[in-house]
Amino acid sequence: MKPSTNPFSGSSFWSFWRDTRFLQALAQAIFLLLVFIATRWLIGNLLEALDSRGLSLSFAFLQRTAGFGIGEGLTFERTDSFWYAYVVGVVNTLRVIVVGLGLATIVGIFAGIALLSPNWLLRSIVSAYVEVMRNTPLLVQLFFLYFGIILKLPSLQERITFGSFSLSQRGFFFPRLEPMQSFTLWIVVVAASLLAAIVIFRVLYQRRLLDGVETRPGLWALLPLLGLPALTWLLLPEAPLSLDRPQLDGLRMVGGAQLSPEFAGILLGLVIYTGAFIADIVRSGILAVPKGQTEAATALGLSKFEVLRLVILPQALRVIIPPLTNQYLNLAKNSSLAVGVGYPDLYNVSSTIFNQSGQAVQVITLMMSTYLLISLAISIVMNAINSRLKIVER
Amino acid sequence: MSEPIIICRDVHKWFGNFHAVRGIDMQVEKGEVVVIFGPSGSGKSTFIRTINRLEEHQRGQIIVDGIELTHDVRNIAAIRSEIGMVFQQFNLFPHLSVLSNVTMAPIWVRKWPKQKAEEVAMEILTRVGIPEQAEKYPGQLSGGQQQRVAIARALAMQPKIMLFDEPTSALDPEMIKEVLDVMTELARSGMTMLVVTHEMGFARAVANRMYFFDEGLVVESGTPDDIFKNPQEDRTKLFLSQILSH
Amino acid sequence: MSEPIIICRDVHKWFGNFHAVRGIDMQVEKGEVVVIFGPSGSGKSTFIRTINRLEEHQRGQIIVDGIELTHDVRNIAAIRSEIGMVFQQFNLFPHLSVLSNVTMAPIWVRKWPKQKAEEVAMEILTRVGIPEQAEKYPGQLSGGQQQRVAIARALAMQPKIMLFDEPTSALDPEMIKEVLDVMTELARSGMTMLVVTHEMGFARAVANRMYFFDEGLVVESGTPDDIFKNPQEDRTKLFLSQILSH
Amino acid sequence: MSAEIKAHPGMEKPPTTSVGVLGWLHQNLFSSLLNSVLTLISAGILYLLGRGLVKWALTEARWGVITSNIKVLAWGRYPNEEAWRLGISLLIILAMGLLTWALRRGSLTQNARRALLTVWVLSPVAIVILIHGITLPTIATITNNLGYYIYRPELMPLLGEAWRASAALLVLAFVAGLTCGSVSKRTERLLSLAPLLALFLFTLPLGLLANGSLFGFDLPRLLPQTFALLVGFFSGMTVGRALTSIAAIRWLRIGSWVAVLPGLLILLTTFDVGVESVAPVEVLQIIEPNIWSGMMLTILLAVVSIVASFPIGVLLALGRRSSLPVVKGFSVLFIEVVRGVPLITILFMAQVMLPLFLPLELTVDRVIRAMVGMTLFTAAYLAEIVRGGLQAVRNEQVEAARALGLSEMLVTGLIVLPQALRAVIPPIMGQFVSIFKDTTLVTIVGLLDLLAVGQSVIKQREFLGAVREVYLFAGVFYFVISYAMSVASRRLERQLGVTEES
Amino acid sequence: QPAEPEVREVKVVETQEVRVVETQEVQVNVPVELQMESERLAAIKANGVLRCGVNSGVPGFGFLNEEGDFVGFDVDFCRALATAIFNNPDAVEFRPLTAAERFTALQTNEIDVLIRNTTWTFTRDVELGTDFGPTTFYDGQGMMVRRDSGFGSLNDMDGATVCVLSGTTTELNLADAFASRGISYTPLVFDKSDETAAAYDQGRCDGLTSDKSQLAGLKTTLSDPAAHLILPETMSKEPLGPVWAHGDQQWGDMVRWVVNGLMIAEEKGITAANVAEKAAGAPEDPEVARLLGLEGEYGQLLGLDPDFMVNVISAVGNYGEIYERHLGPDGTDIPREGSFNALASDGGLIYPQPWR
Ligand SMILES: Nc1ncnc2c1ncn2[C@@H]1O[C@H](COP(=O)(O)OP(=O)(O)OP(=O)(O)O)[C@@H](O)[C@H]1O
Ligand SMILES: Nc1ncnc2c1ncn2[C@@H]1O[C@H](COP(=O)(O)OP(=O)(O)OP(=O)(O)O)[C@@H](O)[C@H]1O
Ligand SMILES: [Mg+2]
Ligand SMILES: [Mg+2]
Repeated sequence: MKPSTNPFSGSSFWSFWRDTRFLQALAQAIFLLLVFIATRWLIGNLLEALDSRGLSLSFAFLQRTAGFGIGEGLTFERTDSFWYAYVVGVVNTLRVIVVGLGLATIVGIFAGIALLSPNWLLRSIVSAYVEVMRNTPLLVQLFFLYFGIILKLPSLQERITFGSFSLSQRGFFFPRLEPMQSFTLWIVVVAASLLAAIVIFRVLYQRRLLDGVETRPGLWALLPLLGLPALTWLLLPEAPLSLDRPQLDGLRMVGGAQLSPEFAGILLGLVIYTGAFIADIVRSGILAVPKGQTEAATALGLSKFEVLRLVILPQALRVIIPPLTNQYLNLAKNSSLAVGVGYPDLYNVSSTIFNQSGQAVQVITLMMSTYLLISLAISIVMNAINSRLKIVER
Repeated sequence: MSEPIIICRDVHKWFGNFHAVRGIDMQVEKGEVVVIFGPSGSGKSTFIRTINRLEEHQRGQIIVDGIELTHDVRNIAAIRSEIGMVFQQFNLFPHLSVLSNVTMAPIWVRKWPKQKAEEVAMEILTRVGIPEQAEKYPGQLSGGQQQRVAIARALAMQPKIMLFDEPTSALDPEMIKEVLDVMTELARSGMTMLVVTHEMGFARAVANRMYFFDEGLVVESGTPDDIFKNPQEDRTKLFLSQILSH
Repeated sequence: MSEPIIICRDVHKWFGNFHAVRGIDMQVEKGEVVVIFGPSGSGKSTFIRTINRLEEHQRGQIIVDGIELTHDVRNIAAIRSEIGMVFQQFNLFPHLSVLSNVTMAPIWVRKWPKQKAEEVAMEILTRVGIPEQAEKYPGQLSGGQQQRVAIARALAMQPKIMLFDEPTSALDPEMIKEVLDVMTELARSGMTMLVVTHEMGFARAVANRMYFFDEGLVVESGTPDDIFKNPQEDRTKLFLSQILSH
Repeated sequence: MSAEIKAHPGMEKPPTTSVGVLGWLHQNLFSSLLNSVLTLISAGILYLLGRGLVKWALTEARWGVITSNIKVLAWGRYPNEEAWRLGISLLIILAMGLLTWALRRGSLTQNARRALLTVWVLSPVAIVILIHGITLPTIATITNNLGYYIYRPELMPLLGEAWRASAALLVLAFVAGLTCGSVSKRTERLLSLAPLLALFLFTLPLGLLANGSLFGFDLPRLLPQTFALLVGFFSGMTVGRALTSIAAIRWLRIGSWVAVLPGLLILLTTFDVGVESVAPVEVLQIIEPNIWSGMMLTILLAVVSIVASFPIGVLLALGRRSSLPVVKGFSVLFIEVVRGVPLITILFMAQVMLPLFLPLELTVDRVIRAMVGMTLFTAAYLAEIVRGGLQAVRNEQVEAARALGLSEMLVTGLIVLPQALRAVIPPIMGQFVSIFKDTTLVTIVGLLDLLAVGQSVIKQREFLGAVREVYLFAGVFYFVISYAMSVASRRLERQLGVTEES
Repeated sequence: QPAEPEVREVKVVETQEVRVVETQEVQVNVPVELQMESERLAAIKANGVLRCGVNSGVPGFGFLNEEGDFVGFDVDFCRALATAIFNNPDAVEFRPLTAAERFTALQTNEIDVLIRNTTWTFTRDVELGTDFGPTTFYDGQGMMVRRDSGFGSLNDMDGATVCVLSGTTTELNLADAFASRGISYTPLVFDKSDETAAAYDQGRCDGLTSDKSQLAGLKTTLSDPAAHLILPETMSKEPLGPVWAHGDQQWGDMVRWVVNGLMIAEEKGITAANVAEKAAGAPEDPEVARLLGLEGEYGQLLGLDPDFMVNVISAVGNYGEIYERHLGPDGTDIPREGSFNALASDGGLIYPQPWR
């Protein structure tokens, strides 16, 4: 028996252009070529453009004197370099991101739980909050918050005060604890009493376990923990900590600590906005926990709060983390809107540096890489948490 | 006759306008095993869940171990910690190991030190036949093993009463037996038990009394002998013939 | 003996380091029905899938209707449009109606005008017994109906060869027959068929030859009579006794 | 639950505490002590906030800033007398939405589907033309320009434009050759030469005029054009002959004419030679993108980036799953980088860095640049969403399609994509909502969207400092549209959930 | 003063003439100047509009009025250029630009000329690839404060918060000014002047710094203009004028001479009202005759109509009229008398190069 056509015809090397492997390689080669041509064209244009106005691609300009001032963050002089200005911007951005992540999470968890509350009124108010925040642009919210609310607060002279706390359109001022000379001694005493308290607690606790008598370990441990530091405080000639109260000095408040309107604006804006998204995530995370879990836990006699803490939240967390990671990334990226309210963050400072130096390519590259790094860091941390929390399956 | 440990008088429950439990009277003595059965939707689960207030009854009275179930949170808490409950779907906590599942309630509700709770837990796990699974997670166990962990979890609170809501109906046939064995052993040891089940072999063997529910009412009740050999009501006969024909 | 329409010579296939198909020789004549059977994991599916290059064979030669399967795209396309395939899991396109499922390939591959394709499709749907389901979606059909649509979909391309990979093993018993009937009718009409199946009744009735696979090799082959009445190899005997005992 | 079905005789009415107003109050507001406290606190907050807001809105707020500037807010610097064009565009968008919505419900016939698709493809073009305006070359412009291009390229206003003539001739001749080579009938062959012929008939007089006399042609000058003509025609003919057997040749022919003609027009007529009388006719007054502002810009930015990002996103998603490592690597890099940086940095880059990467003589309008930035940004996010959908399509579907003989392209287009996209409609809608909100960021890079216009109307004497009014108004605008989109998406999701499985 | 080297003009004249001769040979309806003039001018003519980068937020200089039209001192120079080219003051496409964008816009060809309060500085001229035209307004950076703050001079402002626009020379001068006085301040930086002014108006800052001319304009947009004052100190020199991209000398020449022409017109008393009349007659002053295209081929040399200055002046008026219209008492009210912006003959710095 012989096949009617030679089975080898059509398969020999000369029809290589119909060979799947060749076609794949060809497609890639063409793609690479196109990318290469496009890149070359773009780079060529860039070089020409830079050349025509005498710019270079070097990052050396970062060493030059900045010449401008930065209102907030690390101390910055006009004689410092562009590079240091950039660092100040990065630190300011990180400040917003870190504090914002924490607060947004807290707001989100509470609001998320409230969304599931049996209380109709609370639920409605919170869901209105969530819907409004989710469906209006962050920038509009920021402008409203900053120009419409914060800047409409009374002026510094007419600030609202509660004791040493005060609130005005120049910011929120509050006292700060200032360590004095005797602070070192006192802190040693505190550490020692903490140690003592731990030892007492463990000893008494063991006794309770072994002998079955109620020894009240907590109570006995509290005594040295609070008593010793208090005693030394009183005995020391000078209080180890003094309260540094903010005071009006001419145009500004000196002493104490303060929250600038810009920082407060971007922070609050991000927290309220991201909090709404997190609330929704928390809500669906909790809903994803089967009802039987609550019932089983309730039937065991756990209180509502314990059910939530021991059974619902740990399980909901596993559902929540991936979308939460996204929201964290969004918050980090949205922190760049700080420029809208004049907070000198990474984007704001970069934009100034660009304007003063004219070095568009370098500044943008630097800025984008920094944001990429921040995003990457958040992803890595969250992925690590996520893989540690995986539920063990069969 | 000793003191009844559960007293239900004219218990009613509505879901919206739907009248799911329509006036149940029941008294359970200490050490008694009561089996409840009846067609789907007849209010068995709803009734048994009112006893530890997973559902709130809206009329009538429920008194458990001398404490009446009212809106008083303290009473509710007290009653719940006296009653263990086992569900059809096991409802183990998937994020906790078997041991933690069992020790959770003693530690948080009874405030036992962890060590004691674990010792007791291991004892109970041995009793239900799975001490070697203590460190595993629920997801790694078979259905029968999971239900036994669920029983152990309820027992760890040293309850006076155990409620079972169709504990075997989500299980494959081979596993049903291992769970029923544990329950039989428990009944023999003198535990007061309220069991919703259609395992008539189990009912015949250990039940003191049986209640047949339909449309939220007790249609008929009596000893297993009465019920199996001499049912009074047509509905009972029909239902029994259906489930025994399998 | 007529011209072989499928020639396989020493076909090998590895998955990574695992040698799944270990040298199969097979020739199928036009109009023949070949049944392949064997234990799970013996490489039946893998082998049959190499024939229309859903898997790429790594050694040996496969020649279908005079065209050798190589990396040449034109050959692959040509061969695929000559071969229809039916899968265990039906694999209908859930987003398309039954009719569109059937007409898709004729329209896009054969470039038939839509009208012609639909006429042919309706004919074939009538042939497999479900013309009235044409406008429904696969999700609305029973398993047996779905599998018949899958057969119709393959037939619509008017293939010279049909491959079946356990077409009935995902079906409930009452549906198996309706699919086997369609297949039997197809075999009778002279279609060349390669069928992986454990339906020995079907094999006995329509197969011209049977191949017993184990561990990637053909252990034994012959007419159904040879295989059923007089198997040579112990493994064949053992396997047949197992599946026939059901 | 179906209480009616299950209701049995002798059922009693529930106690009043569980139904009716009282029951509702009890269950929803005062079911426990904690709940009652929460209710009171919420009510208190609501009262304080609500009272403040209502009082402010009714007595203090100067809503005049909105009412008297409503046109400015709506279309900003777009000429008032041309605003009707925006109205019509809006109507087109609405009609399109309604049409789609209405047709979605019934199962579509093939024709309806095709009509819908056509509408979807054509309407953006129509809208762009409507809003941007259009000039059309008249016969006079064409002949005038072609004449100069062909016969006196050195007269072109910008040096270096002369190649246009040769390039245009080459392409035109190629297509004509292709047609000529691949049709069988003699008349058709002749017909395919008509465009070339027409070109000469139209331009010859001008060529003569330009060169003074009939015989005054400067041959060396014409050489490149002649060369282009011959090379184009004969290579086209060869290719056409070779492809005659291919089934798709008819479409190839039609397609190439359709593709080439407008291209040639652009190539040859964008620069007029400065003679008034033959300048292109402005059919609809051209309104440059940098004039586009207000709500109109907001909506345009959103619509353009949504429409344009979709195909790019799908391609990127396919690229990311491609078996070709180069394509895959490129897609992954693009997607991850874009998703890792804030939109504002991308817009910033589009505004200040992109121009550096383009040739000096090519300037792209700021608004267009912002659109490009937003499109690329959205595309990366869409790509990830679509990838999720692609993963949800089981591999068996692909195998079944391959076994039918469908080519890889058809497998993707007919089987994989439809299933994948259907699965991800809800997240895609979510992305659209978020891109709509994100259009506000163009304010920061200096474009005049609704928010920016809002900021500038606060500078008017009589409305100085009416900050809250303007931002509230903007907020309500964004909210209404976003919320409508979310509601629509939720409904769509439910509908799909119902129809998909059975 | 940047005087133009004579030599270059001569050279230009020569080449232009040669080309003119050649074009006349060609008997087609291509305008004569087409081949001779600057590439940019040709492109502008082809486009039919002049693309002019302006400010959209500084009253008096560049501002969007209620009708959505651009008005202001800078804007009128754009119109003047458009009139010179097209004899149509409306043939301008205004591109409102932020401070950050303006040089990029110029460098990337997005605009033909930038007339937007741009200070002529060394780096901008030398490093950014831009060229500066004659100064149209001599400005200096100032500081606006609230009257009730009691500040009489910069020296009182230790510890103040100052609102400033991002990426401007202003931002740098501010730092210099406070540093040189040895006092501290906190900058609050915004990207857009709208936001900067809004923040100051709402009291977020003690001072708002910008060029004094802008401050005068911004002051009128504050809620209570009378409650603010501009401190006497000038922190910097800010010569403002048109800017164009480096590389097209002819185009630069055109811009420069249109501006100069407007100044000369003021010197010579030619106004929008009387220009037509003067052009019709035979002015005694030869410079006026040259300016109005009655003598010489000045327009053609620039690639423009011979009487282009007549069109320009009748459309926008002379330098003084433009100033009066936008910055005079009816406008933002920046006194001209005694300032640098007076004509040289009045003791100011407006001193146009001769038209010959
Ligand atoms: N949460 C609820 N809301 C509304 N109706 C409910 C609810 N729970 C139960 N029902 C209804 O009450 C009736 C009794 O339900 P129940 O679960 O007690 O029946 P059952 O006898 O346990 O049935 P099964 O054997 O199916 O478990 C049913 O009709 C059920 O639909
Ligand atoms: N894609 C794959 N990657 C790796 N191994 C595979 C793959 N497909 C199949 N195999 C392995 O190859 C062997 C043969 O598989 P095949 O599916 O051909 O068996 P079969 O005879 O069809 O079995 P069954 O009756 O279960 O369908 C099996 O061991 C299987 O695990
Ligand atoms: Mg039940
Ligand atoms: Mg198989």
